[in-house]
Amino acid sequence: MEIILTVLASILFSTGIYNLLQKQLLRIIVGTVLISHGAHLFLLTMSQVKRGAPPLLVDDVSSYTDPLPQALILTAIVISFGVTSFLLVLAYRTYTLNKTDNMEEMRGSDYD
Amino acid sequence: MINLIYLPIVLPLLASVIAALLTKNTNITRLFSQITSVVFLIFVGGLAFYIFQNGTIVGQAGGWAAPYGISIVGDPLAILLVLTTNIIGTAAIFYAPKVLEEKQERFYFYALYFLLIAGVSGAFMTGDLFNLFVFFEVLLMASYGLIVLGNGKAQLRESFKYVLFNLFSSMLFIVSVAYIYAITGTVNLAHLAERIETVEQQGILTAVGMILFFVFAVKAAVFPLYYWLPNSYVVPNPVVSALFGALLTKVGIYSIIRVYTLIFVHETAITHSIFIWLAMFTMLFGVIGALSTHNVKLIVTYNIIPAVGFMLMGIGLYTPEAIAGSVYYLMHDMVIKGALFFLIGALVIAAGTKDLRQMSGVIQKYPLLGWIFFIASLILAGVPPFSGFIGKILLLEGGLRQEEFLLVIVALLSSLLILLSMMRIFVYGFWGELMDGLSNETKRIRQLTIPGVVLVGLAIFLGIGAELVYPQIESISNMLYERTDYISSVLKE
Amino acid sequence: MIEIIVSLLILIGTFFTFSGSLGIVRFPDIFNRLHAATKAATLGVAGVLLGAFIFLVFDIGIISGKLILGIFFVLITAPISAHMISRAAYNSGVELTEETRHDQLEKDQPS
Amino acid sequence: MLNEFGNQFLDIALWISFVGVTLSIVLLVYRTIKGPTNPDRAVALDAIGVNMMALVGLQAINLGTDRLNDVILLSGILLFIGTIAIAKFLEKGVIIDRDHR
Amino acid sequence: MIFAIFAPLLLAFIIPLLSKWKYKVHTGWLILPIPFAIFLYFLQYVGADFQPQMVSVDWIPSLDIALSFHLDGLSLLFALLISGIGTLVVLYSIYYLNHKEQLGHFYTYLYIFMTAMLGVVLSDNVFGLYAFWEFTSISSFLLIGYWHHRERSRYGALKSMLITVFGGFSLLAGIILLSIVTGTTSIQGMVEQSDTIVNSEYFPFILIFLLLGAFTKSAQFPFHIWLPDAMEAPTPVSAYLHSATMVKAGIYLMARFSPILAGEPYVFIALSLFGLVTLTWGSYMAVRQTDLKGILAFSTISQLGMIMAMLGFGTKVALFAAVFHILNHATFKGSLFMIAGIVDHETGSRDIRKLGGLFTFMPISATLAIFGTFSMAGVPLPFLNGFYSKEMFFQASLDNTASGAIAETLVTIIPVLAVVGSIFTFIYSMYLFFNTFTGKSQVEELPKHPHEAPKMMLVPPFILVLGVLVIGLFPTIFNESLITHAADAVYGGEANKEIYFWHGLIPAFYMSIAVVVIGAIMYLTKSKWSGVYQVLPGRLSMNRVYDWMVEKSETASQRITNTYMTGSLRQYMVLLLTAITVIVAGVLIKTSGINFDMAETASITATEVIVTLLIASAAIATIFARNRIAIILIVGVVGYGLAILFVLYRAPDLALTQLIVETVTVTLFMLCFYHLPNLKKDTSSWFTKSTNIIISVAFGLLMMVIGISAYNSRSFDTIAQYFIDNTYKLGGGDNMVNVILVDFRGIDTLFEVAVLFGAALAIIGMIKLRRNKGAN
Amino acid sequence: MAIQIILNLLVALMWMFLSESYTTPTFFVGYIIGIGLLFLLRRFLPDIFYIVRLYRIFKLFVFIFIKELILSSVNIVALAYKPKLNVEPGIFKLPVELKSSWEITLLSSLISLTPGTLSVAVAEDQSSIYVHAMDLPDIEESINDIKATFEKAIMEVTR
Ligand code: NA
Ligand code: NA
Repeated sequence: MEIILTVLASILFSTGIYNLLQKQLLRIIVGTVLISHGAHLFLLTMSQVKRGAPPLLVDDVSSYTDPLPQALILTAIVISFGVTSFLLVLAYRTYTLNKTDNMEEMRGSDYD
Repeated sequence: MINLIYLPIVLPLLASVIAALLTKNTNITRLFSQITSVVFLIFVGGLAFYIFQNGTIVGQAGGWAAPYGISIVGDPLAILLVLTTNIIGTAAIFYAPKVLEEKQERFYFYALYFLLIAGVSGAFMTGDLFNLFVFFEVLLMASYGLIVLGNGKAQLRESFKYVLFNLFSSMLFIVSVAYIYAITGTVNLAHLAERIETVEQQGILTAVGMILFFVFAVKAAVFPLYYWLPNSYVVPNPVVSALFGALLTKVGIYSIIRVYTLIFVHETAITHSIFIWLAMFTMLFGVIGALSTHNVKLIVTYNIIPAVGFMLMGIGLYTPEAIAGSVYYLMHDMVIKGALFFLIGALVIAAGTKDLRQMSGVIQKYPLLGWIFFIASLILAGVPPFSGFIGKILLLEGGLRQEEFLLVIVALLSSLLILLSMMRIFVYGFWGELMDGLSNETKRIRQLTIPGVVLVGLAIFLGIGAELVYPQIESISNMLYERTDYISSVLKE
Repeated sequence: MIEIIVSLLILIGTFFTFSGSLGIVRFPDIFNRLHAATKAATLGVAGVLLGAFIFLVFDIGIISGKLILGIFFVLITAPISAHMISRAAYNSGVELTEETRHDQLEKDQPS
Repeated sequence: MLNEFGNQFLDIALWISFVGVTLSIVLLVYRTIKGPTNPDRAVALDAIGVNMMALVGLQAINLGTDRLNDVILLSGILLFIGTIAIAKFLEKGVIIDRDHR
Repeated sequence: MIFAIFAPLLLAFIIPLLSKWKYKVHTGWLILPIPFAIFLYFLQYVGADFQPQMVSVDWIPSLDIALSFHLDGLSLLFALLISGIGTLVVLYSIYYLNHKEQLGHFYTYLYIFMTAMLGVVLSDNVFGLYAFWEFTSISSFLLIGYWHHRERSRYGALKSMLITVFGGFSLLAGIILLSIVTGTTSIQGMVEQSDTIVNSEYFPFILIFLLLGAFTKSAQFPFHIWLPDAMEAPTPVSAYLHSATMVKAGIYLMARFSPILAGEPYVFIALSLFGLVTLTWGSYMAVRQTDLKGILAFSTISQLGMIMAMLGFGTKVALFAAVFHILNHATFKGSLFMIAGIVDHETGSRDIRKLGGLFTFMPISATLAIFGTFSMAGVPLPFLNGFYSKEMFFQASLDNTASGAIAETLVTIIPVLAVVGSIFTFIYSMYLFFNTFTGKSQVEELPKHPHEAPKMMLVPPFILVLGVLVIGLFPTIFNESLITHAADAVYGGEANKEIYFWHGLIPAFYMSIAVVVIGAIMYLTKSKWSGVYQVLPGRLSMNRVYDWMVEKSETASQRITNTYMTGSLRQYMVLLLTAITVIVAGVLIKTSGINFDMAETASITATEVIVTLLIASAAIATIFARNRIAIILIVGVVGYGLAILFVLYRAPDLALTQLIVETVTVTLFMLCFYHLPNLKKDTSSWFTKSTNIIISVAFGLLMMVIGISAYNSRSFDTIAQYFIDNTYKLGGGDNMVNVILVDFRGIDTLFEVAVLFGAALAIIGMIKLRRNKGAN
Repeated sequence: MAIQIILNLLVALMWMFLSESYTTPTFFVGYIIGIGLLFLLRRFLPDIFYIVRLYRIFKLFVFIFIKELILSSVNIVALAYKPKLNVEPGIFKLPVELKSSWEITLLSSLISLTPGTLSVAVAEDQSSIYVHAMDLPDIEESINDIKATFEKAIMEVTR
């Protein structure tokens, strides 16, 4: 299963990068979101999935899924969320000031 | 004493929250920030002194022993950089009120500043790979907030690119952590070093290490990953540019130093020789960029890149003296880049333009600014007896000992071109007939010059007083090279 | 015994859920799809969750308030959601399927 | 005996249900991607959410844990909020009514 | 001694304070005693029984960098020149520079230079030497740019700095290599190990690096081009730096390392070749000049070439002659510069086409000039010191022996070049004197009416000319007390040589005579030759090369930078991704890191596969989406799908968080993108599209290969068991993930919240600042 | 109704306070005591006893709502598998007597859950609801159907 998940995470990366290479702000941000999903998935995948119960202590269970990557992903998800939120607002403001959502039209060599 | 080790990270965070709450009266926020940063500086200075005297302090957060909890490692290297950070930060805090609009100050410059300091200090001190990611995000988030401060058109445009690049490298960071955890089952740096040593960094680890290198290299602005840097450092407010120029790329370089002297040291023939090539190109292309523009701020910004090349050079050479050179250069470059950005900010305000072709004769009205800029340029180019010189000797010596003649020649050539790029500003901007439209705010310009003066003074001290500093750097580089001190300090039972 | 009840509940739930989705795919326009979504899917999930509730009660002896609350919540919110979407769809001028016979709303509020 | 049969039966039922719900989600994804209109996508997405709740319910039975109940409840709440938000957005273009509008 | 070296520097810092009184007393008077005192200080060492001295102060002992000063004959000679001529120059400048100018700056630079130059010639530590060396370049830069409102001054200043600092950096590499090879940073220590150095595999590098340093500083062809432009400096500066002292630093360096280098075939070839070419070229160019200072500048270049060549010959007589000529050149060239300055000062022009017949107006200056120019020309008269060293030069040029094709050819050419160069030297010397002071006067053409300079202004050139004469008349005194010691130091042993006016009818004498005769004929028939002087340089001019390089450095760097710094996010990303992919893949292959030996993997269930497929298809669908709401919702599908995976993989906490985050993210997406344009069809070219596809697929593949290999290369147990064992016991909770988050890794969580806090601040800031900015 | 619930809760809390035990069982005991007290005092209260109303709500929910839900679902499911959809969808206007907006919301929700109908919009004057039906052979019959079941039940609960 891990192999399939790795493939999935890679697909998320590929599609994310493809979107990232586009011109429109929305696609670019979608790209970053996909990439971050991919990254989180990698973290999950790399910790032997499905070995044992959820990492919640129960009396008669002795084998648990590795809880550490889950904690790490949790942190990463929240952080990605913060960054994505910021990026969204930034995209909006960038659009309103630059009057375009096309990154190729925002090459720019003026520095205000 | 051990618990004090958390304070350089936690206190700025606290200060950030307080500064965010104090938005009603900007004067109070300003005063609070100034006092706080001075207090931090004194505290960190004391802590650094203690660590230099008594050796590494390791805090195991929450009392959980490494590698299970997060270790905060106050080794001499980390505390040295934290100290430098606080010095530059304090200078920036006193510089800020003169260049920021009151609204920018009110809308969280100070809070974001303290957050940045917390992130930077945390990145320097953490002993945990994933925690390093978290601190990277903290400092990046603060930098995102700072870079958009002011909301200019070009500013937002470049900020967007800046955020994307960093976001991408952050994601790559997570993936590297995932890979590393898959192979080694741990994220503690010291534990990683220990475990990887036992398997002698087999092939896949080297590849993963390279990805991690690129993660840091994007932030450090190593060739060919620095494209985002020049424009995004030019657009923000001068004080923000100064903080970025002095601190941000350095965190990347620090991370490369840390990881590539502690963990991935078993395939140096492959990894470190790649670094040498990259270092060479970084120096060359950086300085070529600096020569390509008439925008004075951009010139200084581009000059960040060859400096990164120098530091990478030391890592690539991987000998104790070359590492010492990198560390010395790192510390020196933080100080001098801060100073240069402060001074360039003052110059731009004084001249009312960033275009070198439109300014001349500034020194006639602002001699202090001119001369300090002149000295700073010499320091940057590594002219003795200033701080850049010491790092440069060590690096060149390392390069020559390893018979990397091409590298040495490129390094020297880029030093020369750095000097050329800076002297063009001096010769065509400061010298010449007194220009029209030079600012009359002599008092403000003088105030803007002072932080630069202080930092340049420090850089001069780091050169002339090198004997007071160098033995520390030497012992740091030996510790880095030997690795055992770090590992045993963190993993002690 | 309990297992069999639970099994039946989840099988029925799954059946409804699946059918709802099939409806969403097959039905010709947004309103018809909404019928499928609001009814079959909602009932289906309620069935499955009820199964889970019963299973938890008898298998590990936990009466899960959250689960009950969840079931209620789905039931209560499904029609509201559907209403909101249909209103939005209509107001934003989504085309009705050609077979639509009457449209009194169109007559009353020509847009 | 009955117990054993029950357990086996439950296992099979779970398996069938997992597959069924998953297939159902696949159908919905098709609709989400295909559209053709945004309300269609919103419906499909909402239904995906509902199906997800079912899936989580199944997993809860599968693992015999009550820890997933939070997920179920929260899914329900978020789904509702999300759908309302999307619907309002589709209708007016803004999710949160601004004062000056 | 240390005080003597640093006194000017200390004073330099005080000068700005002193210059507050500048309107009452000329600043120069206040500071004049210092160089004189230094001169006297060094003068006390002069004598037949001089013994080398060593003083040392630690600077950075850890790096073996010290301020150690070694006073031997060579240093003493230079120290005397620096302080002696320095005194005269300061005196001269008092009359030359108007007290309304920024004298504080002028003297500050000059005194910094004085310390730097003393440091160069006295340092024993190579790094100390290097530090002072760079400071001579910097202070020279400042002095050349003293009148920085002039474009030419700025141009000249930058040029001199670039070229000399370039040489400085090269020198740095050389001395580092030297210190690596010898393990010492002391020059004396290195001299003791000259065999080690010469036999080291690094020797060619050392040589090249040192030569570059010396050649640039001493204006050797083709690095001489900065010197003529340095004439933009005030004339006292030219007299001091660009004739007597700084330009001799390169000579000094070669002389200093002569005990190591002399006699080495490559050294012989390089120094004599470059020296003679410089001599010839410089003197040839000097003839073409019309500016007095231009003539002197090229003259200096050619004289430096001559000294360099003699250092290259490396024979006893050559080295002696070199040292002797250093002294002689300083005297006559210094005086000539000062007189040129006087002429400029009193007539307002330095153009020999306008000047002429000034003898009647400025008799004293003219008289002084006679001695200077004739000494420079090497006219065989017993009271002109220039002749002595010139004849020794001829003698030395004949004495060379060498083996190897190049060296042998060189040996035969050397005397010819020596004579040719000297002929030109003779000619321009004549120009210099006769065109200025004799002939028809064109007073009406001049900006000022010429008259004799104030007496005190004539004192410095007078003293120097006196030096010319005294050395010429009493060479032995100077020889025994000073020159011999210097020559010893250069030779690295006893280099005793007697100085006589008359050696008999030796070849050198014939050469001198030939120079005078041919030179005189050529000067007298000058109009016929003028064409010749215009032929050579033309396009060849090294200046053009420099200008071309500086301009190219700008335009080429602009072009290079513009090719990749396009501001296009896509291009940056493409470059970045390509770099990462190529290098990492390379490393992966090189280290044979690919590992597809399947480790134990978890079982596969249909649901998981289907959910995976659905996430993948949704992800791929984002590429084809043509509608902004659609793409947002499809991203939502990916996110919710991930939440399902988290449930399936026993991560309830993750699923919860993912759900909340996904919902809020989708909402935010909607909020922010409502006002933005809808998605457009990708109209980019086929090439762009395929590049995008290749890069994204390649990067994904790389991630996948590494991921699978990493998974299969698991080498250790994870640290997870500790958390499982201790969650309840130590952490006091039963949800391991929660316990890890809030306890084991509490710092992560604290700063994760800090990131959100920062995001909130940034967002609020962005919105608030916009509102406050008003509605523009 | 709200005031009764609050009173009941207050009684429960008072009970917990008096018995100095803040556990769930104590709360339940207190709550039951509160119900008892409210029942005794019901004639002094402005509204009908709220337990009665709760019962009616329960009835509305369980018996009508669930029943209709199941029926409509079966209907839909049947349609979903039909190879060819031969339905006549349409939108009709349903006049309502209900006044308050939450009543209308409830009604429109219930309409959405009934077989074959789905509320699309509420008229601006809140006098009628526009309903989409999947198969609309006879508008009048549909209107009467809804009025007879849901509107009545809602009025029973609220009035
Ligand atoms: Na991130
Ligand atoms: Na996300």
